[in-house]
Amino acid sequence: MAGDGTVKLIDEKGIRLDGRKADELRPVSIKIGVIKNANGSAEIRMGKNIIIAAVYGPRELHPKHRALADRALIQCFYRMSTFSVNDRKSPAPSRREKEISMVISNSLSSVVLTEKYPRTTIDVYLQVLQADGGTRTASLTAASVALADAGIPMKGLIASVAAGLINDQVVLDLFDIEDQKGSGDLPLGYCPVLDEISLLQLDGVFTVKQFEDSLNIAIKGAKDLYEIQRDALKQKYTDIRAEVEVPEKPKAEEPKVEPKVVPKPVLKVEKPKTEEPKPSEDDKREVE
Amino acid sequence: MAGDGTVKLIDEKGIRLDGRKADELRPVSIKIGVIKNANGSAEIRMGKNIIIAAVYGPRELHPKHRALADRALIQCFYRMSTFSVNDRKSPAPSRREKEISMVISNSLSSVVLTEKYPRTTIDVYLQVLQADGGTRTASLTAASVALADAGIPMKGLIASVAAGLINDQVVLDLFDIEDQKGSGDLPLGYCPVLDEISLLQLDGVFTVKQFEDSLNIAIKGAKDLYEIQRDALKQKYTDIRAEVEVPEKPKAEEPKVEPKVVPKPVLKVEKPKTEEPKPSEDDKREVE
Amino acid sequence: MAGDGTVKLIDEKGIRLDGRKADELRPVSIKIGVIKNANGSAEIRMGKNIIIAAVYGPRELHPKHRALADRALIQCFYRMSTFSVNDRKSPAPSRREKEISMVISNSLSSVVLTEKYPRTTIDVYLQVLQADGGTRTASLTAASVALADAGIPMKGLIASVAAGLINDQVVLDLFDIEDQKGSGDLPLGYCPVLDEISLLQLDGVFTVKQFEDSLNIAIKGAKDLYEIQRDALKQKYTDIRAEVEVPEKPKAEEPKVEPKVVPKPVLKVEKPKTEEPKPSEDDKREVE
Amino acid sequence: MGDKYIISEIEKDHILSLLEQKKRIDGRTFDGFRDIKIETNVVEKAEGSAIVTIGDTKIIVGVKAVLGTPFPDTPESGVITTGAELSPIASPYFESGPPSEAAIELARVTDRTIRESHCVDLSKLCVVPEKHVWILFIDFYVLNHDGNLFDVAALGAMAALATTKIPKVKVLEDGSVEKSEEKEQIKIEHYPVAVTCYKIDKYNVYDPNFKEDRVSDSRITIGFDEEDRIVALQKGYQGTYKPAEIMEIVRESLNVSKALRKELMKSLS
Amino acid sequence: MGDKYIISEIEKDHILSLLEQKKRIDGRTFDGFRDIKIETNVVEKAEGSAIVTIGDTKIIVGVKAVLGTPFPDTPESGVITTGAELSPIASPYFESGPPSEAAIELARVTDRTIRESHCVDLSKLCVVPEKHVWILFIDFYVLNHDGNLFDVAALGAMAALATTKIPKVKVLEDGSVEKSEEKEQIKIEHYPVAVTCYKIDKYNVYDPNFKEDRVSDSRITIGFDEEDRIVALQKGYQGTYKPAEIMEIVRESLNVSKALRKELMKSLS
Amino acid sequence: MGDKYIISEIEKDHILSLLEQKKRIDGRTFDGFRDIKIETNVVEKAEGSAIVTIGDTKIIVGVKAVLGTPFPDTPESGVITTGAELSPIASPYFESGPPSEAAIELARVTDRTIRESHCVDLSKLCVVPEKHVWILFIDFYVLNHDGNLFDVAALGAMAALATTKIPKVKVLEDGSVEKSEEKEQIKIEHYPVAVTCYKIDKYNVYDPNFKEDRVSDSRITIGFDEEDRIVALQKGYQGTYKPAEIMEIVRESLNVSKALRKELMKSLS
Repeated sequence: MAGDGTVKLIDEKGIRLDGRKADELRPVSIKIGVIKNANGSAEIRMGKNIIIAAVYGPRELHPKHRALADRALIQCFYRMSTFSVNDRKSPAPSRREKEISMVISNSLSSVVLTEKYPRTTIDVYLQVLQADGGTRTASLTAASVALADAGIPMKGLIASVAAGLINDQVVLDLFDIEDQKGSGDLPLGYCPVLDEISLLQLDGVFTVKQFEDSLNIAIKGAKDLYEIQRDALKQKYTDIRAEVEVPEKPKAEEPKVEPKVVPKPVLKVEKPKTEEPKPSEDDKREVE
Repeated sequence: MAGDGTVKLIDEKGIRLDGRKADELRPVSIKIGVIKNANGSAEIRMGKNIIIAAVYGPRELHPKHRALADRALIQCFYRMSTFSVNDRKSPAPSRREKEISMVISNSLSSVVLTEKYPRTTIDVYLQVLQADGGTRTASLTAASVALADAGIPMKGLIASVAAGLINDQVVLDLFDIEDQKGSGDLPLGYCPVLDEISLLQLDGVFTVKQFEDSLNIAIKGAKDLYEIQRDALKQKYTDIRAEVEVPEKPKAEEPKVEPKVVPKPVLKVEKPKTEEPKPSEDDKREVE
Repeated sequence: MAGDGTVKLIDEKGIRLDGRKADELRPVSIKIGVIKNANGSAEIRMGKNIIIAAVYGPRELHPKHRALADRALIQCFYRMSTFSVNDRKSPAPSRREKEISMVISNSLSSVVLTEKYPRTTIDVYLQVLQADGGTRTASLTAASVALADAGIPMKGLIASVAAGLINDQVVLDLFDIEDQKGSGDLPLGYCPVLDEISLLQLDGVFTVKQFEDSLNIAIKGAKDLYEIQRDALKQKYTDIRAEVEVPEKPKAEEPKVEPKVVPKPVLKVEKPKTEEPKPSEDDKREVE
Repeated sequence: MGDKYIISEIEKDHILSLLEQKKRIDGRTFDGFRDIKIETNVVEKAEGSAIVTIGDTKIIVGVKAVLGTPFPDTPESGVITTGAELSPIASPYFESGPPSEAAIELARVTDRTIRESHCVDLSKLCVVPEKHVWILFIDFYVLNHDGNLFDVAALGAMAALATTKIPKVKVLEDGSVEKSEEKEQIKIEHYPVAVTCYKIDKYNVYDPNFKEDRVSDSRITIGFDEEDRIVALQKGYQGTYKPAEIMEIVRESLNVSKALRKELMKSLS
Repeated sequence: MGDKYIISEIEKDHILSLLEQKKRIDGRTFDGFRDIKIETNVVEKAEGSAIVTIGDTKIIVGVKAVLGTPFPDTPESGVITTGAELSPIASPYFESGPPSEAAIELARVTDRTIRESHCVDLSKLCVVPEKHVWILFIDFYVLNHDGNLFDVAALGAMAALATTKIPKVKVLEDGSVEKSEEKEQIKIEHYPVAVTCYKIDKYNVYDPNFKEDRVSDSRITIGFDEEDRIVALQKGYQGTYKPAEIMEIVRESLNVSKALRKELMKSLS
Repeated sequence: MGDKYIISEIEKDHILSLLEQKKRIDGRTFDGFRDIKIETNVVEKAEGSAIVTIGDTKIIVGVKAVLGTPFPDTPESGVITTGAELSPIASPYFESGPPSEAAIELARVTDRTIRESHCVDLSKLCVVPEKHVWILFIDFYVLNHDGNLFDVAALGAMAALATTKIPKVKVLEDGSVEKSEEKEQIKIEHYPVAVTCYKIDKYNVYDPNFKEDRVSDSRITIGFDEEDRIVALQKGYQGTYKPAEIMEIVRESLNVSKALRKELMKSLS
């Protein structure tokens, strides 16, 4: 991140290269249920970012000795597709991908009621199809929605977005060029329901004042994003409602697509799809 | 595989660069019992190919969770020696080696009576000492003989050879240069006793007619090869006979070399050397 | 190792580039207890070599199937820091590091009373902070002291040093330049108490006579080194004595630093710190 | 798969008893395909890209074009290299880690269909012989696995390739090359598609869903070009075929290939 | 850590009940540090090196300077690359093998503190643009882990960097470069330090020992430069913070950073 | 091995009680070798190759010669690099996977015998200093393991090297090199062989079969050249030696080396 003054990233009127104001999010859309096999999934598009989140679990953990006696383990796997960036990314997982996987996993662990599923794992796969700055925050935002889609009980959704500095000015939600040419980046993961910060990183050079302003603008942005997350989950609820109006016997072979009634999108969905955290012998043999 | 017309791979009389006719196999020799420690083994020389096949098993599988409840797993490991080709091969296993290992394993699995040895593994190691085109088919041919040598009951031997196109003509058993300069390659694994095809791959460009002709010529070639396989196994039987004439108590310390009477080389050899598919505790400790 | 005659490694008076005589060790210092978390540890400085040895164990071995039914396994991990040599060393373990780990492990296994701790592992970590020729021997010397510091019962300490040839003359304890420019290197691991050789390697070109002389000078050097090892362990004993004079209740939270009374530095220390080779359930859960 | 997943005998019996009545579990004919959807140019940052869905199977393919040096023995040819990831995102049966045997087979069979069809003239990817050629990395990610991966992968690879645009290149005086902003569509010489026939007991079906795929005894994937030539073939799983069966499948699959190519061409027009 | 090691509830309760009484297990104040010792030039063969101990935590850092080619997109900049090893030498809880998640985080957070502070002007590491630049490999090895690795690692990295001497380089006529025997200290433009605040239940403490580290719910590491600017920040573990708490920690950590920098500068003078 | 394979006490006792009577399980004297067979030029596509069998132990060695760049610090020397694979083809006790400790030791000890004997003058492998040198890859594969791998490997390496023919090379005007069809035997300056003495309890035997190898307490491998000089030595396993024992073994092994070299030279004539 170089504070390269030669590029004018924001004009006198406070308008950025892509036409946004300083505290404006990029266009965001969130679609639920995009991966049929997963227990829950979401696709987020934010600027040119395209990211898929899929949740599998709670399910048995292999090798077993890694299981936690009193709660579920949340494992995240953030991966960039080779073609998601300008220069082809090597398919081998990078140290960056491992670090991001860890901070996302930590953040989600703070809101999931993991103690409900001792000795299991909840696996969250994040595949970046196109990267445009802020993939870690968009991934966390999508992951949180995918967990809700999977019916995993949570204390609240996490909305995640970065603030940053361009030409020494605090702005929300940096896109690719701003990320590269700007002088600071502050990714935030925030749970509006709880008013708690669960992901926070920074690189660049910030005065304490700039940091405080950035933090505030990021929190505001996260709150805006949260509304979009809720809408996505509500939309699904509406869709299911519409479907349920026409009564129809669920197909026996496809237990997965049986309508999941999500009365309120976020908090403590009563029963997750996988009711029995300890899979039966049959399941186990299938998984091997 | 490039259809390079500048090299004349076959002349007007239908004679190929190495003097063979279109439907002729390269000189083949198969020798049995070349790896003393193995339960069964064979060396095949076919043109300049030199390949060793060694069979270990049925034996306990590690890790155990990979074992199959109702039958033996057949694991093949096809590997090229670094010096087997003109340009030194890297010693790390390539994707090509992994794919070939898989298709050979699939082919052998179709004839071995795997259900006789539940929860065990039968390991087939294939080491290419020199490569001259058609190593996968020669490997499969040798593997099949090595399994018979190990006394593993099979529904029938698999004979394997490729057909291909050179200068748009269908020929049998391509050697190195034909493989590189020809315009198509169709490796076949075929069980003459059952009249069943268990390995089939193709690359190049074939009309449907050329494909059918190639398939037929390859089947005919496989039948010829099968006779050579039988002879190799018969020869061994004869050798053992000769040896058995002079009665001699088998050495107690060397249970492995006790004469294996193979009354008819192929079908359902009554008792494999390792009679007890579930190894005893002692065996297990030795293997660790 | 090239016998490069152009560099004068030793002068007419038998004085070497660093001022030593042929049969003289480099300045050596050994410090005990340098790694607080380890059960035993030592730092050796020998010439410009700086090496740390740390011992953990006897402790449970993972995966369990590698454990030995009748004795402890001794696992050594010799590693060079990336910055320990003139050209940066890659952080990935080299074949050389693996071989050295093995010969050190073999040597230590010959003196440790491994049968006292069946089914456990004693792990010896050797980190080369700076390399100056003879790191394997210095590592073994330090490892041996670290084992004594850990209270592991041994038949005797191993002292390890190399002899070698420079300008066709037999000398003791080659340093970096002598190692590179000399014409032979003979690393020795020797147990003075038992008069037994437990490590011996050689590269270079030696007549049988030169070999015998080198062996003898190395044994003599090892005996000198042994005195330094003993002094280091005695010093520790003295230090502890001094400390114990002022009686003081050991802190309950810090069982590790409870004074280890080492009455005679080497032979068969009665009780190792970790008295119970089979860790309790609690320990096990902590290790996971 | 066969080996890897144990399916209840009951389910297998159910599928088979339907097949005996000429029915499939979702009501299709034996050679009936599920809905096919091909979207191209889905990832701007890739030089070419496509998402193909057949039923609930979904694969994304991206093409990255990178300037590199040619292989010493083909100094005037560009390079195509194909990789597949069967990420656990796509199925509860996939595991994390380095490419599995199944992923390697999927990548290599698709690679052969592309390569052997000569759909891209590699000599046209050469910029400066021996020095600079285009390397096309075709990478695909299975996003949801509901059977029939080979056909979907090949459609995706062709759709991505056929929409690939690479920068024009200027060769400077000192022999180095400079990419321009302007991009140019690569020329496609042939339009191969792959068709896989799955054998369950003695029945041959096409485009299986995951359950049908899983109970299959064997499969044959055939790559056909638009001149009805066979450019690749792979028998998979452990089952076997009579020679006559093979020829029957070749002819049947050739018919299917025409329908698949129609979908491909529609998406490209 | 949180996850990885199970600590007896009794021990955690003990630590907490002391904290409620404003006490720590070893008697320090909440922001009190253990003894700090910084030794530099400990490894002659490294271009720069340091051993830093805080209490019983000990880390060695070495800098190797290697001539290499720059990244194509920054042809006039040298390169800094940071690696950490949490070798099992340092703790019974570390395992052998490739770098763990924890090692990667430690290396990357320290790397960001160094890099973002611009403490080394990368353009000064350029010898011949596009051809030859200095690559500084900063590698650290944790030798004994008794808590608070991030602060120790950053001190070590800065102490090693600030004492790094690299050979003078002559550019020959043919464009190749030749290292001279003479060495030159690299210039340090800024002196960042990292301060980590650990949260145990609702208490914030600094410089935890291993047990305190292990029972922490979360931590925040902040890199500050000598102009009191924030150059890096990392929240770790699974716990969370209220926005106001963050600001409080920033201000408190800023104070702590000044004390740490004093120790650093003392070691360099 | 010692560690890795548990042999029944009964078998060990049996071997030992025979040794006490000066007998071995297969009737040989303590320094008696099994039949030795050395075949060279077994793989045409290798520049050099050999299969060596001693009793039922069989190793194939191939030499590939590749043009490459020299190490920067030895710009006028070619390179020899040695690799060994203990593939599970050779023994039920070998496992698949990356080279084991045992394979690494076998390769490195054989490498030292070759390298330190200066049997190939590396300067003669230099084509253009700093630019082009021959790299000789000596790779060996154990095909059947019935004891005494080190002696067999060294014989194989020497037999393969001594029959290695590398292409003549023309240096073109632009400094690049061109291989000709014509090949030339490399010159061998010395003929080292390796002799391993195995100690079972207090008895020293040579050329053990697998069972004797497995019950050995220790072994010493010594490389001797034709001028009776020691060029490599490796003590293996966990057993120990008195200094006087070592010297006795050196002298005994030296005698054995002459017999082995006779076999080697016979195969090369």
